[in-house]
Amino acid sequence: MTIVLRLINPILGLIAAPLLLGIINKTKAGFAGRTGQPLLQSYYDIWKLFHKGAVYSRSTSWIFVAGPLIGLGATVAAATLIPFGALPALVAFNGDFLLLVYLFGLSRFFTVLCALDTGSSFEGMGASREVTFSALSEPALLIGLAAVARHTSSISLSQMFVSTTSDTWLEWGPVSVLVGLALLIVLLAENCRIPVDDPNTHLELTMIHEVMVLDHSGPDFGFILYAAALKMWLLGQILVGVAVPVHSGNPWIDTSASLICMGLLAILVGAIESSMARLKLLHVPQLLVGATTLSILALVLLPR
Amino acid sequence: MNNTADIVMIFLVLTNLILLGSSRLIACIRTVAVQGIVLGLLPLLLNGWSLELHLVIFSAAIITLKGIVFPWMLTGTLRDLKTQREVEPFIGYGISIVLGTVILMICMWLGSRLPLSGPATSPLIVPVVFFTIMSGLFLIVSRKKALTQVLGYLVLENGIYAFGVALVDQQPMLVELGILLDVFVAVFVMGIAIFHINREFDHIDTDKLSGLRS
Amino acid sequence: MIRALLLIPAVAAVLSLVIRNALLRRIILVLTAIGHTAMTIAAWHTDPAPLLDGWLMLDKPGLLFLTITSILFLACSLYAFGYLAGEAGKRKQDFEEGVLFTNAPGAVFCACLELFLATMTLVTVSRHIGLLWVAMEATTLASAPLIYFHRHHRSLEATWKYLLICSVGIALALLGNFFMAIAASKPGSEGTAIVVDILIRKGQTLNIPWLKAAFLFFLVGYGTKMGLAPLHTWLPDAHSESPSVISALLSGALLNCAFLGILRSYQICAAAGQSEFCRDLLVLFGLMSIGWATVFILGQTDYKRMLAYSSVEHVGILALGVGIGAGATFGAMLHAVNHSLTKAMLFMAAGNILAVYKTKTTTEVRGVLRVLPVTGVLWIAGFIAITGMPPFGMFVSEFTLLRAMIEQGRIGIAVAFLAMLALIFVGMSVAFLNMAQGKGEKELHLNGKSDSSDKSESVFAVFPPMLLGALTLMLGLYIPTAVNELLHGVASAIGGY
Amino acid sequence: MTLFFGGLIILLVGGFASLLAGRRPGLASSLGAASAVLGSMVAVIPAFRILSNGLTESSRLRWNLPIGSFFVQIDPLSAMFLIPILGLSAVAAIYGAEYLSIYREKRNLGVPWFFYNLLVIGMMLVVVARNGVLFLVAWEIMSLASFFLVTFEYERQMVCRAGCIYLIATHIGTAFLIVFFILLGCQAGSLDFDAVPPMSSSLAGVLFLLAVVGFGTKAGFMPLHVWLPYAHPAAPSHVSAVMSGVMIKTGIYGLVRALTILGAPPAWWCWLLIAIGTVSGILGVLFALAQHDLKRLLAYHSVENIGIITIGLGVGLLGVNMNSPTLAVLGFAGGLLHVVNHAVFKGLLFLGAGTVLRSTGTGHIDLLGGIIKRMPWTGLTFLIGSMAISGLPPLNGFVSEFLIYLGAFKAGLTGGSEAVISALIVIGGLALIGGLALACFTKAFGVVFLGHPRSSHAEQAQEGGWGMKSSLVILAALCILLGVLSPLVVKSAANIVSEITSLPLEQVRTELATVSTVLMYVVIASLILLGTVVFLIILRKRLLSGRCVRQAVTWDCGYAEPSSRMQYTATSFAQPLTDLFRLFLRTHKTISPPKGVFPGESTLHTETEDICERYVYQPAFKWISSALSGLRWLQHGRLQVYVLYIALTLWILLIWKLM
Repeated sequence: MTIVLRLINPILGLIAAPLLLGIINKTKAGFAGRTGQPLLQSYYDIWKLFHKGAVYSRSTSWIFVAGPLIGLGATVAAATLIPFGALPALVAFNGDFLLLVYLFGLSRFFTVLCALDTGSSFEGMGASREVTFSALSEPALLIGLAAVARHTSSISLSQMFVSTTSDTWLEWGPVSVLVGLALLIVLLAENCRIPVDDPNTHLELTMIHEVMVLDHSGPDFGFILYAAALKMWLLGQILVGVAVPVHSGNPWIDTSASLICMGLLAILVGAIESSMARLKLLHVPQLLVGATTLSILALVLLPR
Repeated sequence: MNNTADIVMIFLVLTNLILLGSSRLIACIRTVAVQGIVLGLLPLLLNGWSLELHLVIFSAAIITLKGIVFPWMLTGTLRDLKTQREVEPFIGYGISIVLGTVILMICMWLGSRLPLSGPATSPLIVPVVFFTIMSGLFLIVSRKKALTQVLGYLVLENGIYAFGVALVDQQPMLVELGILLDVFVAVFVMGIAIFHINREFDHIDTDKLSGLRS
Repeated sequence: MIRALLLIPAVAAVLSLVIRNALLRRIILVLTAIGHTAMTIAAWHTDPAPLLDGWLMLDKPGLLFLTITSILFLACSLYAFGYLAGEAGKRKQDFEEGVLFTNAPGAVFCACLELFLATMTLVTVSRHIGLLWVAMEATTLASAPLIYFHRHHRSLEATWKYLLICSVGIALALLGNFFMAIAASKPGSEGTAIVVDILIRKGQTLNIPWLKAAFLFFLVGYGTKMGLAPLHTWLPDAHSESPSVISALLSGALLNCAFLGILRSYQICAAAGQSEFCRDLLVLFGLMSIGWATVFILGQTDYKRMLAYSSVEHVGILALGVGIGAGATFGAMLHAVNHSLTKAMLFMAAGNILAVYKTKTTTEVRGVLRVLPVTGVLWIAGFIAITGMPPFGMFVSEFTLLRAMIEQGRIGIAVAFLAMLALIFVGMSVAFLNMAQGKGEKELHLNGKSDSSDKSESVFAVFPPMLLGALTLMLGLYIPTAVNELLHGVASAIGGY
Repeated sequence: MTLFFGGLIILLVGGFASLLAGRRPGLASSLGAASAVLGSMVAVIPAFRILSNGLTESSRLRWNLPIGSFFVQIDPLSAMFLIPILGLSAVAAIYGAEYLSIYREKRNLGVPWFFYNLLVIGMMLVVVARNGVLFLVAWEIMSLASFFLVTFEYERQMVCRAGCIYLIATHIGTAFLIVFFILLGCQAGSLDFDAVPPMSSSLAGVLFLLAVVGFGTKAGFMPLHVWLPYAHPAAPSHVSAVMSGVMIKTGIYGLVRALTILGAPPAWWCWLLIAIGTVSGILGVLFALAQHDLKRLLAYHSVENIGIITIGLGVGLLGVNMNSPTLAVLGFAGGLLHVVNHAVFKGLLFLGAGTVLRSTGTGHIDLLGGIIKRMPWTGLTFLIGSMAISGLPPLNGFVSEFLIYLGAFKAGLTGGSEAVISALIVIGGLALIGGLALACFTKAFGVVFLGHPRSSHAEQAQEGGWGMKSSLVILAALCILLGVLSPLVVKSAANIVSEITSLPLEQVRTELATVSTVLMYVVIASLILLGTVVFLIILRKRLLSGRCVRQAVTWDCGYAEPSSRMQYTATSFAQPLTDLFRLFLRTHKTISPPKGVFPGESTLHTETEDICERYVYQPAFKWISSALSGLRWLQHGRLQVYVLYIALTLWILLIWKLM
């Protein structure tokens, strides 16, 4: 029974992940005064890609094929580590978020390798940016989580979320704000949203994530899109879990509240995207270092 | 007999000062020779002309060696080398003498630091011996010619010798003669060396002998 | 037996002066060495009877240094056997300035070599310090012609400096003898023969100021000969200009003999309760020597001079060890053995290199390992040994020294010692490794040596250094019990353990 | 113990045999390799036994050296180091037998094999020696043997330089160790480790510093690491694998052994270790990122990993100091586990790099590319190695870093403010290191193995023979196994950790049990990952079945035929990060940019010197040598002056002493 219960959460994630992109796009359209693409557009895209053939560059090797699979696999595995609202994580243990971070690392590793495998200079460029920014965002994420861990005195995501209650806000409000901000920046950076990257630019020179997957096509590309959406969902879960502690005791309320918060988060991202422009690439590191300092502050400011 | 010893000592001091001051090599050689002869007589003097056999042999050996053989050898070399007969000092004669007197003072002080136990034959001995040694070294250091350095070595030797003869009770014959032999061979080899130096460098100025450095 | 030890080389010397046949002379030379070594080994088993009512006697320190001398001489004679065959009396081109020069006649060389051995033996066996002095001066005179074997002006200059500086020094040591006699003489009483044992027995009754003065004169006198800075000045010149085999003997055997002279006087002072006085001086001179060597080894461009300065360093270490006293004394004695073996080995290897590359400039020698495989290996091994790395003996001795220093809480000295050793290591490693490694063809051509004729390494050129290297390697891994006992005996004889 | 000595003797005999057989390369090579493998296999048996049953075996023989005694002892700690040493040596020997065969004509192959076996013997003795003199002798034998292996190709100027730097560095390090051991033995009178009495805290502090410097030079702590990036590229690849994989670990071993001897640690030791570890880790990976030579890059990664290990030790020490067993166990277990893991994957990577080097003839990353198609085995194994060293799950590299992370988080949870600070440093440091390592190895693997060949070197690449392939495969398999079986592996650390931390064994066992359950979950997650991937593979096959799958040129925004020159180079790949950290890297760029309407030849060349060498050591040595050469006038050849020296010395002494 418990296993089934525990399975709900990842499955929910797997199903609902692409929806976030839809919400974001809708929001942006709203800001732009367009009707915009339908909410479920990402589902359609993925479905379409799954039913296409594939074109491979001659310079690629088996790495290029393996990349998307492992990338998605890692993300799915990561999905089993995060609780959501009242839904427990499939596996919860001390330091599970470390595994989470490094699973993301695994998928990034292969995405980058695929990019380099094509031998295209643009994809190499994107890869180089990707590794640079992720190397900087990793400390921010981990230290931020350390702060959370310290003020919930637990080093397992499930524990953390359970023990972040509404009164943590009352007590450590500023700290939570700092952590929340840091996590938000990390979320934006990791998912290549504005202000770090512009997902729907059309100039390869300025892309980061998109340019890395230029040569993927068909199901592989579908996997990639899906993995991206899922990653967004997961980081969102963490942010929500830390920032919006709803523990009414009633599982339905909690879960639905969390779902709503995810929606709000998506809208927030959309708002950010349509309200501000993309940073110069040279300024992105400063943003990320800023995030790191935020989380360091959070960790240090915590009263002993 | 104290005074005899004193006389000898004073004589030594004078000869040293002469050496420091004299400019002609041949003169230096002769002075050293005289010094040697006096030293040879010293054992007999100290023992009040008691002609014991080994003493006689001994002083005879010294006199022949220091008074005759060495000067003869050195003059011989000097004759062979067709170089000018000046000493060629780094430090002028006048200053040399002044320095010599200064050194003499230091030596007096040193002598006072080393009190002789028992019936001191002469209070002058220790300082004078130090002075002789020092002036020998001074000759080596302050003169250019290899020959002068041999002379300096001889003076050094004389000083040490004077000390041995004057103060130390009889050393066994073997050692004495061994020492003499060594000195002899030393001077002999040095003579040869000087000969070669002259052949190689066409002079015996040792300031040219500084090719090997650091 | 002592008589035999003294007579064998002396007679041989006379023989080789009269014999005309060069080969026969060389054979005699080797035979002398073998006989001498045999007698020495015999002396290990039954300690020989004293001669001349105890003036000539072989005590433990004497035996130690006699053994070193004898072994070295054996190796050197073998080396010289091959060397002289190559250095026949033809006029040769001097490779530094291109002037022509001849060698000293082989007869003189052999005779002086054997005389040198005789005199050094006399140094080790004589207990009468006057006799010791005579022998010491004799070693100078016997070795001077050896240094002037290659008759060109640089070697002449070296010889002249050696002669004069050492003679002056030794003369001072003679004064030391007399002072010692004064110190020993009782007011009124008849004078005593200055034999070490008697003086030690008289111990407390000696006249302290004179004794101190005597030790100072001994230190300066024999220190000149031993090569303690700043009295060592003759040493680099003589070592670099003399034939390598002679350099090996000078630095392996002669320096030790001079050291023996200092040790004797130290024994007497210690008996008179003045050991502190002497040991401070020894420490001072030891450190000065090591420092001086450091200065001149770093960036030294002439590898034979570098070896010479390393000798200065190591006699400094000997003095330091005896000065530290206690456990360090043992270390110092062991170090004396190791240094002699290693340094002789290195000088022989240097001789082989010199013979092929025709230059003493470090930077002009490359690729010894390829051109002269065996010599190259010996060169590297010698480098490892001389810098006190395991598994060679010098590591053990230096380790013992350091241990004694630190146990006595003389941290400052220990640190300075280590620092200087490290600097010396840097200097030497750069020079040695660059010489051994690399291609080497270019350098050979550059020095006008492309013919492979004298690239072949003869047995006589490589076997003796191999032997010495093997010995010091053994001392690094396992010290035979007999040697260990002897070393401890010596150490206790000069007030350590 | 008998088996251990048996292995030792096999190695020794084999070494000498191959030295004697040097004239016949084939025979020498096979003799050396066979004896190395056999000896290691024999000697590793007792190590495993002792690690499992936790009993200590020792034997003490008389040794005719002053204060030396042949006192050897295998306790769990020694065993734990013996296993990687012997294992990697055996594998590398298999590899080397083939690797060296190209020198057949030029070289006497007996020599390298002799020194190889000597190196193994040295390392074995170092970890089992329990007497100062024995330890130092073994230590120097190890160093010298490795020196001779580094200078195997001694004709090349660069190799000579590397050897010289290595020798000087290791010698100076040893000087500190000599002082360390003497001081240690001072009270005891004997230099046996078990004879050391409890000492005052100040003395312990001095000893600790000496140990850090002395052992750190060998291990490659950051300011002392200068020799590493020279020695590893210079050595033959199987030797660099052994040196980087296990030899530098003897430094870590020495440090840990010193910690067991020195008694209770004060807090500053932990902070020092953590600081050193973090600095070494971050700077190491940064410099690795900036390198162009594959083996030099790997060498700098050794510095990084040594840093991680040191962080682990620091965390463990912190636990001992705060007497929080969990922390101690996590730290030490993580650090020591990383020792083993690093031995495996760094060995793998160096061997892979060796294969590349041997078949393409260059180690310059920007000249390679696309060789995974020509050497699939090497490619796959190198990929696994890269993933492991970047600490990606489910491979072994992740496990050890994971444990250290956990320790840091625990410290952050429980401890006071200074614990939080150190936790902060550790977490941030490890995170940064992880990210940068990922960047560095995507660069290394991606540019070397993927894309188009960038030069004729890369085009002529072909796969190594069976010897080389098999050793690569063995190590790669170990990377996976150590990762997947980590729950069992960590359990075996109980004896060691309790020996180091002197915690009761039972407590350590329970702590480790919890750790291993955590790791169990990690493995479960990894299995989920695996299952998903398998599912996706099937899915993809189903989806693509019956659809058209075409080959085409890479999409390059409309260029006609992309040439291999148009690929992104390693330099440009790393450029954003190197620019970001230019404060430390001080990369020199020499650019001739394209000019004019029809730009001609234009080049960019970057070079990154080591800051420590550039700004610390070189100036220091320059200064010393100039200062000393200022004294050379003292001996300028004038006889008179020399005699004056004598006279002055005499008179000064007389006046001074007779005052």
